[in-house]
Amino acid sequence: MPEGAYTSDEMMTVAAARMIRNGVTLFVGIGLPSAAANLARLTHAPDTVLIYESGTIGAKPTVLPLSIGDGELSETADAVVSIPEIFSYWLQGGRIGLGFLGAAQIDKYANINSTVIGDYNKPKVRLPGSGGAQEIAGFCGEVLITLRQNNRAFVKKLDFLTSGGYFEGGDSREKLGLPGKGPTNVITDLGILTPDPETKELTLTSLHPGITVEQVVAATGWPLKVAPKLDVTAAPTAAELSVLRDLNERTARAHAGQA
Amino acid sequence: MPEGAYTSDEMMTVAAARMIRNGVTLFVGIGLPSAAANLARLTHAPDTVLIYESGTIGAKPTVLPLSIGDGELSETADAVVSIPEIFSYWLQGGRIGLGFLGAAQIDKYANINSTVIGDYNKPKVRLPGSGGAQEIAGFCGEVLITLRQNNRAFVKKLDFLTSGGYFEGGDSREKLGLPGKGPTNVITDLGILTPDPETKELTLTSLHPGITVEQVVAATGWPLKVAPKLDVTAAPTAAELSVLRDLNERTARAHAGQA
Amino acid sequence: MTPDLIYDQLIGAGCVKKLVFSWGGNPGVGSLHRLRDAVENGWPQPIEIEEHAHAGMAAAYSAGASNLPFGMLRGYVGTDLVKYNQRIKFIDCPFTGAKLAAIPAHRPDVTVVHAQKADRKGNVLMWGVVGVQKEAVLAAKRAIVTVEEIVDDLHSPPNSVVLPSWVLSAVCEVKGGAFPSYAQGYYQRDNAFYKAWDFIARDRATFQTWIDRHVLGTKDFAEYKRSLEGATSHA
Amino acid sequence: MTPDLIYDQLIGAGCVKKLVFSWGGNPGVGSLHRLRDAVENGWPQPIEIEEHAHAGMAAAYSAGASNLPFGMLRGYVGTDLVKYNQRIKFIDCPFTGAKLAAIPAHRPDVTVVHAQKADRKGNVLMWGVVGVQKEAVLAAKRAIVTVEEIVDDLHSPPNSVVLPSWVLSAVCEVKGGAFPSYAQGYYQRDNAFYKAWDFIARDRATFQTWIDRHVLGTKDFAEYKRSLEGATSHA
Repeated sequence: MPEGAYTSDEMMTVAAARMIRNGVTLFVGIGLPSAAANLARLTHAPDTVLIYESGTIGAKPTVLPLSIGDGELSETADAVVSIPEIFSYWLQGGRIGLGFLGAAQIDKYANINSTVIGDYNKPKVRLPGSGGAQEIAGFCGEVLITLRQNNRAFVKKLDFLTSGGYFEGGDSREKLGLPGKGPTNVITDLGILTPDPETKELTLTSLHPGITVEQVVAATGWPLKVAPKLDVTAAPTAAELSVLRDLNERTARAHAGQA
Repeated sequence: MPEGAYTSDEMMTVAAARMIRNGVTLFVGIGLPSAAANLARLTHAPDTVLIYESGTIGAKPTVLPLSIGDGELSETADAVVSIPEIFSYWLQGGRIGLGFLGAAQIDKYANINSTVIGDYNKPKVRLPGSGGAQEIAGFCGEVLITLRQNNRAFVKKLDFLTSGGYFEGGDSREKLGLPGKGPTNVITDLGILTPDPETKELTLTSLHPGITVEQVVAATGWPLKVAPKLDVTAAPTAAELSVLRDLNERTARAHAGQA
Repeated sequence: MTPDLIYDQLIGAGCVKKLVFSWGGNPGVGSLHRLRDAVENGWPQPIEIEEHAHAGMAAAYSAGASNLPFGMLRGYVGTDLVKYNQRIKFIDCPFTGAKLAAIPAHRPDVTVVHAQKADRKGNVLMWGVVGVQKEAVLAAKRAIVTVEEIVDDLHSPPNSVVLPSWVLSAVCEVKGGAFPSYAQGYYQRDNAFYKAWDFIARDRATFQTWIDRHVLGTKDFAEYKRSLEGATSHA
Repeated sequence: MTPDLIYDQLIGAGCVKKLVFSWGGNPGVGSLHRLRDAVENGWPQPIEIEEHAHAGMAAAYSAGASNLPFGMLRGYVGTDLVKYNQRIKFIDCPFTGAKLAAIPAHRPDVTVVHAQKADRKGNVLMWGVVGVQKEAVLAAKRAIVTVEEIVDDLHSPPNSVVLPSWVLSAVCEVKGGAFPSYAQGYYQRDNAFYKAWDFIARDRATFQTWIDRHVLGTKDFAEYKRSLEGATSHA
């Protein structure tokens, strides 16, 4: 790769990491959310409190965990509690500021599907399912969602609503009594979508460098709303890329030894 | 005291200790129950698992604890859990074989009062209250009750039903759905009372040495049923007395230093 | 759950309007006489009581920590507490029809607990009989923790009871702060004081003299402790 | 909660009639292909699934351990799981009217977990990510624990997770018994096997060859482990 070049996944990870305010308590899943969260912790947000659903509170991994059960998490955590406790006292208890989710499908109200493609009782693709996503979406103060943008993922109608964003839009989330305010940003490999303050419909508000509105619209399965004044996401800095690549290399080296 | 002599409290403690089968899991309160339980553990029932409501499981105190919070309990226990856990997973969970309670008042169906003497809203004497007694009475496999026998304690009608024994007698306990079988022995300073298999009314079945039926009847606030064939409780053996007195002396010595 | 001598002092000093509890005694000694005097005679002022059994209190604190509106348990059936405490209700299991007790969640305005150690960031480690302290902290709107010592590193064993600084409002080093009760690993309970309290609190005038001299007459915890050490048999 | 590779093996071998779960994947790698084949194509036999979210599973295990008929939580509102799982119902708080989800208690016939140590009496110590193992053990009619080693003294730190022998049906020393997963303090997860499994399980024939050779063709865990070590890239 030429100097200063970066992949679209790197752009997505860096853009997601920047959304993490220093000091926030962050409920995080394995994969891109975990990479972004740790990138944030290693750059502008050193006091971020990482919470994994296995019960590790304040984990400070030096390499990315292979799964939520990784010893790297429990050994570096401030506290390790049971699964019933992490979900009841901590997540449902309203103590987590930010949740960070991936998804297989998303709709225009930022509801997500991670359960099945096709009919639930006779699925075309059986996906892993909710895990903790449903409660993360419901109970964190706010939620970030990250996934690659294309027509199969950004759909008019979800095959299954696993975790609620804004449900039918407007005030339908509040009416259901969910305490968290819902997804505030959807970060993709093409840009950033944010909910309209009133209708809660996802609106393209930022384009990653080199991406066009047409590309994003074409990758979206509904007529995508576009903000009148579009931002351009700042490209990853050399420092961001260097920390992220170091983290990924360190991780690959550590895991290569585990055969 | 002449050799072989003993107090009525020692007789009561020894008689209660003998009821404890080796290996039983025993939920025990401070005071006479704790003394009897530890006497049993130091004599015929070394594998008794002592559980105090503060969350100490398998405590093996060398001196009697001053309260359920005593470090002697947590430092010698197999496990120390939280209060919510000891009541939910362990007691309500149905894992405790035997409970051991004291009381201020008891009625003929072995219901007990440890809440108030007089009217609840304007009590003559405000007692400490249930603590864990209510759930111990409800959920242990069976229950032992121990208290000194007299007219003020053995009453026709409780001022307050704190913890259920057999409620209205007969099958009224089962009808309420409580899983434990209820109090199987009431051990006093005068003798031992056991519930009638059908009516569940407490019946005098054993007299401590030197005590007469008339004494026990006179110390009971209702017309006491007496078994047609009365046992006489074996007097405390020299070994039992020696272990109990050692325990009490060791305890007094240890606590004298805590000023 | 179990108001101890400090509650008796607060009650006797007229600082308590309402007490929510499940066992109110002087553990291993006898009664809390100031509590009794308040309940039995309304002195120094009437006290409202909301009374539970331990399991109900524990369930209510857990519910509070969990942001549930009520705690659920088996129990209370057939007993008199349900006649006098309107906050004990019963619900039906939607699957089996079983009857279960329900208690509204405890959500204290402030919880104060004493633990062994904090680190310089304010993370707190406690061990031994931890009771319902974690739940009481997490259920509260604000939580204050006093600790025996502040250290560089907690060296927490795996799965120990740690309260992260960000769930606490304040952490204060108060050596001996559990007095007259235990702090495991630091000191035993001051049993002589528990016994002396039975005498001090039994009589209104003796109590008043004690609290005037040792509590109202001292300016902080250190002076209070010194004042007690200077007194003959704590009285 | 999270069926891992061993579940995939059981499902592919036709040993599973019903799966109760909240997340079914190969963690950090992708799908459980045998689970997918069973759900999507009914191979080797149709599988019944009862699906929850993690919090619901956790509440159901806690309820089982507590001898409560159901577990209660906020959540599930507005989502599609409630349309397909009849065992998720809603109740009303008797105090506030709030709507809460209710899940019947899990009461497994048998729970099997792997822990680090047992003493000679059969008391078990586990540490690290303990998950829902204590609840799963206490909720079960019978519980079997395999451990890395049996020792004279557990040297349990205060408040650590200890399962007393008298709540367990059997304790067995099985070194490496968490394979291919982690045993904290003993070994990391065998990540190469997790990746290899993606290849092995993707295809019915490859899977069948693997299970015939390594599982059905070996007589115990030690031989199974040796057989895997002898195979090139685990396949």
